[in-house]
Amino acid sequence: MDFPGLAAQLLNGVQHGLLLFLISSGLTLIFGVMGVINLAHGSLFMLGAYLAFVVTGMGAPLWLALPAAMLGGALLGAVLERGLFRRFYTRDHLDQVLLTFALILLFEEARSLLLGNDFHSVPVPALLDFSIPVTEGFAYSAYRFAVLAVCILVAGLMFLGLERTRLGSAVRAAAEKPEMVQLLGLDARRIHLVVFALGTALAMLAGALAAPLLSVYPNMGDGFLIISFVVVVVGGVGSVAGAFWGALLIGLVDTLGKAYLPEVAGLSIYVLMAGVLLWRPAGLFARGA
Amino acid sequence: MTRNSFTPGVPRRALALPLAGIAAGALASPAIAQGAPLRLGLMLPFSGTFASLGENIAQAVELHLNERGGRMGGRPVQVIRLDDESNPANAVANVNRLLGRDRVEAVIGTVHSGVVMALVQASRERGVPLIIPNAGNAAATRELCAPTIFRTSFTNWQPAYGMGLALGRQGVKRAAWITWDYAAGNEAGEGFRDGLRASGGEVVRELKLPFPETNFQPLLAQIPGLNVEAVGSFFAGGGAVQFVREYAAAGLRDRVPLCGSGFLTEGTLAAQGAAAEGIRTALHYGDGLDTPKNRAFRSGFRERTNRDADVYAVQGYDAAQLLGIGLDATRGDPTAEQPLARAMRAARIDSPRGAFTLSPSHNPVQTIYLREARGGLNQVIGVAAEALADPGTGCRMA
Amino acid sequence: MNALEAEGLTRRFGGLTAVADVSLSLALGELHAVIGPNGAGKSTLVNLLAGELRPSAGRIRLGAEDITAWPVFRRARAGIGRSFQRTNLLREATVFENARLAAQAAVFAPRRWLRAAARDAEPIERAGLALDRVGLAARAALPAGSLSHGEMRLLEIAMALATRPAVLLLDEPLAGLGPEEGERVAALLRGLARDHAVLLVEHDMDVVFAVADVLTVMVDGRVLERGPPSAIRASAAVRDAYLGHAA
Amino acid sequence: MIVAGRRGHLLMALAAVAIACLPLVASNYHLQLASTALVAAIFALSLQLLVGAGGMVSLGHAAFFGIGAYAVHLLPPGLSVLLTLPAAAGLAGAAALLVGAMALRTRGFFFLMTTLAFGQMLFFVFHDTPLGGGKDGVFVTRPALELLGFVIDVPRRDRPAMLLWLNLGLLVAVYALLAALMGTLFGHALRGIRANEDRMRALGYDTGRIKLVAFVLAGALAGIAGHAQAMADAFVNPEMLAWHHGAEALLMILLGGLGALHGPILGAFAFVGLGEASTLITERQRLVEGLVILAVVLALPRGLAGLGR
Repeated sequence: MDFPGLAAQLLNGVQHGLLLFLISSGLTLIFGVMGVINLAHGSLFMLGAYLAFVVTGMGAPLWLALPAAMLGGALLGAVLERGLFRRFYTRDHLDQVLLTFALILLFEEARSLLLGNDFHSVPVPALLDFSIPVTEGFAYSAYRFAVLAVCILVAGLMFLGLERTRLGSAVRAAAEKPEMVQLLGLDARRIHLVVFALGTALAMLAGALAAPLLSVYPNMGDGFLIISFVVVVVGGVGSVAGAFWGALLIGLVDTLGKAYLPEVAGLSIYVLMAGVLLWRPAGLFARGA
Repeated sequence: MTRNSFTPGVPRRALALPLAGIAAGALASPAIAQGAPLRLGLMLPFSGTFASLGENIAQAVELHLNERGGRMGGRPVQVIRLDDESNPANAVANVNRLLGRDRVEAVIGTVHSGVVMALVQASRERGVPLIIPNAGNAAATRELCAPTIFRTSFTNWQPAYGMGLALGRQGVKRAAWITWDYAAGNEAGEGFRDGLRASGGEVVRELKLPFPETNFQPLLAQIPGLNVEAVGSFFAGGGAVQFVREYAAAGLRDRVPLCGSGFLTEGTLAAQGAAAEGIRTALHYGDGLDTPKNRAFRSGFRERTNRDADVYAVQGYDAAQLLGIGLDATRGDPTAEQPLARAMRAARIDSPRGAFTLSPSHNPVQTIYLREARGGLNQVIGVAAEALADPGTGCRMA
Repeated sequence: MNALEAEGLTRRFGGLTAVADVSLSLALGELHAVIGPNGAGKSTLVNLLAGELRPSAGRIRLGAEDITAWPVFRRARAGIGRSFQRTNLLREATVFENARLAAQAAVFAPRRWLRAAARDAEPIERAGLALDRVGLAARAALPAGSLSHGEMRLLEIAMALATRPAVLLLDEPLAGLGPEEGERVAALLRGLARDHAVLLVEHDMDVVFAVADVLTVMVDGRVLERGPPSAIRASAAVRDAYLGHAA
Repeated sequence: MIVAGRRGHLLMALAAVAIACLPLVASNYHLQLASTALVAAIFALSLQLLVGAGGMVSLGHAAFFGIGAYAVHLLPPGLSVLLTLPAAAGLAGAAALLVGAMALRTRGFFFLMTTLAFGQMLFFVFHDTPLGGGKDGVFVTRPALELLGFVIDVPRRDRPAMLLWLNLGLLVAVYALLAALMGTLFGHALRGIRANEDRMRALGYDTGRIKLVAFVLAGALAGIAGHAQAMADAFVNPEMLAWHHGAEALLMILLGGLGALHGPILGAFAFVGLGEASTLITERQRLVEGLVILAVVLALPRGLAGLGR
């Protein structure tokens, strides 16, 4: 194993993991606070990516797409929460699963109607359209470094917000022990709205960020949905810190597996998940486990 | 051969149930009365990722039909389209629809190599003539070949073989191969290796990632350490766009030239932009083929659709030509299996790509061109392999 | 011989010690009540004995067997029946079905899994007896969710009884009952103690002092005092720590 | 979960007789369609054992269906169906044992995520490794239809009728098995777990073991459905294992009504019928499917079975 190659692979793994964190943190918060699994979370990622495609397609720079994805995501999340999810918190699991499954189908269909089914590439912003050599003979695109930076920034802001603000600590309390909300006399409806909007915004931001790296294509969210589930199971439900470390771990295992053990790479993260379930069924980073 | 039997190869007492009178004869042989329209099924993707391919194939089929006055073997042809969405999960159901509900007598289809398997099976079991206008999975004209199955496109092996051959002739001794880990990618990899070996080179490493992932970084990061003179690849569509761009962004383009099966740059050059400039690929068609047949075909297609023809349209056009030859020989009877197959097998197709014949396993024996991406076109710059046939390994016609 | 015996039971939650070094024994024919202010660790103690929680230290014996590491269901099968502080029923099933499920648990060995439930007379009979004993026989066909609060508490006890336990752990069976219903349950408790070893956690002091043979007073997770009702009533320490501000 | 009473069973027997008589009137195409619905019904019934009876919403159930189908590919060709069918059920059941042993360490939505992930893992095994024969799927040789030493050989044009009867027989058998199971002590315990697992444990039920047995049985029955599909198509492909396929079975359960054992059968026929009808109107299958689900979860939470009440 050559060392410079390993350095590049580690960089890949961290970058992949941080992107996973943006997606799975929303998933784990929504699940922790409301007890709902949103199967359409991957489709929101897909919507974010297509939003970046549309924005850049109109000639606007990509960095405009990022706030647009955040705002659009927050709005969409709020609408979904108010219009649909709110009625389903107390319903049977089966109903919730099928509701969000239906959303996947409808989001995909809307995407197909409005934007077609083609694979589209999204240009890297001109400012970042150059490569930085990281090892002898291998360069890393500046945009990938920018994605790394944005992910770290967002993760930092999230931790600050959760630790330092009143609303943040209420959300944290709600995610760890949903019954705390009532005990503390918090406004559950408001917390639900905020959490759902935030989770949706993060998923769409991740999509917009990833669009130049992955291109946009139908059903692109499906793979990310499942890998996010693995992150949440490994990290522990309801814990943002768990999602962070879980995402980094999965990103690294997945990337290094593909590079060095390609025959079994597809299975590596599932084997990891099985191991975690046997060893610590509540997740590696769950509190009180 | 075991088709048409519910119990293949079990040498016990057979008990034939007298069901014939009970089951309604849904598939009774069609009336071939002269003049009754021939129901031709076009099972193609008209929605989904490959919709534009399906549409071009269908348009080209109809273009040729028009040239023939809408008749084959003396019978008017009624075209029945069925959208398979390139969704293998629904493939069997869609084939049943086309053959059972719509009762088509011959099929041209399809693009997706998974969906085509259901058509291949139906053709083997029910004897319906099938012409494959795109899907390049080798099996259809190797171990699963059948007298009623023909192909007017390629096997994945063919273009990649041409590319490998051309690369070795340029003096490349060591090359890597990078692809999605699925049948098409692996069959192309086999062709690339065979071609390169035939001209004195060697594939030293195969890099693969699961289909259809686009996280190429873990693979690209390994290339500098391999000490190769060229990288061959098989990607198509959006994956090809992303791959070519990342290859350039990783700083590899100027150090290790990228080449591949023609689909790497087919229909994707606009999206790939400067990153694709200079990439060499091999395919059975290309831009700048200046033959009368090609000129006529392209202008006819443009007139009909307002679009430029592409390799898919050529394949569709030739599928219609081939079926026409077969039906002319049987005076419009698609159930005359033997004469139909004989006539099609012996045909010489005057294709826009250059004339071709069919191999014993019913796959084109064709010229593979070497092309270079220049200014948004896949300019033909030479011939990679002349009259190349797929090995047809494992094909035993019943 | 003591039916259930706990020795040095301790349970910590992070920095908090909910139960500290509690020893306790239950004997057949004896009703042992545990009292103490809110947060004294009574429910934690019940959960430790039933197996819902694992002790941080200490041992539990059922008869001659050490059951400290046994899971809930194994203890239940071995003869520990319990009722819950918060009513915990199969609300959509009928009263009878609730009791029958409890009775079936006792005969539910893998080789009998495929027995047709309708033909298994013994659990049906035992479910009927249990309902009779708590006085719910007339309500047998109603959905459990439609019972009054008091009746649900009685059903809780009936279910515990139907499993044919030697030991009964009853966590606040009178919680939320009116005086009349409370009297009914108190009478039932006295009867139960004749053929079971009963641990009773209860807030209603009048009932506790009326029915208990032995009382354990817990404060802050520790045993403060233990003895017959008369001795507890007379204890100055108990009065200071507990009865004082309860009164 | 309700098992239909005597009148319900009579109605279902009449329906079964009606389906058995279909070959007298329907075209082969419609016989194939009915067969599809029968196989879907077996699959949905097997999932109902988990969802309706045990309260375990699994999103990975299609994996066991797919393994049952792929068993036909993995076994040497030409074997009797009397061998391949139990083998398919056994393989699927064994896979369910492995997945269940892990996934059942979790509950509720956690369980759902874990089954989805493990199901997807099995999907990848058949999609990306040589074991499955590639993402495009593979042809299989149909197992020999052999009963009591006789090989039943039917001409191709009568095969749809034969398969229809075969699948009908399987469905009737699976339904009867589950109906009987619901009346056993095991069935009662399973229903108790769905209603209140904690309580059941406190009563002395080893709920983990009961759920695992149900999970394995459901997996084996899904394997039987998969085998039937492979038998009908003579073709297997990895999409059979995809989680969308499992979600469709959940939809059938919801369509038919969660509360009754016969619900999934109604649901499967409704699903296949709706799918077929919608192809006549629009190419956009996903739109139709999505809207149907929305309509059902918003307006008909008790499914079609709830309409009559």
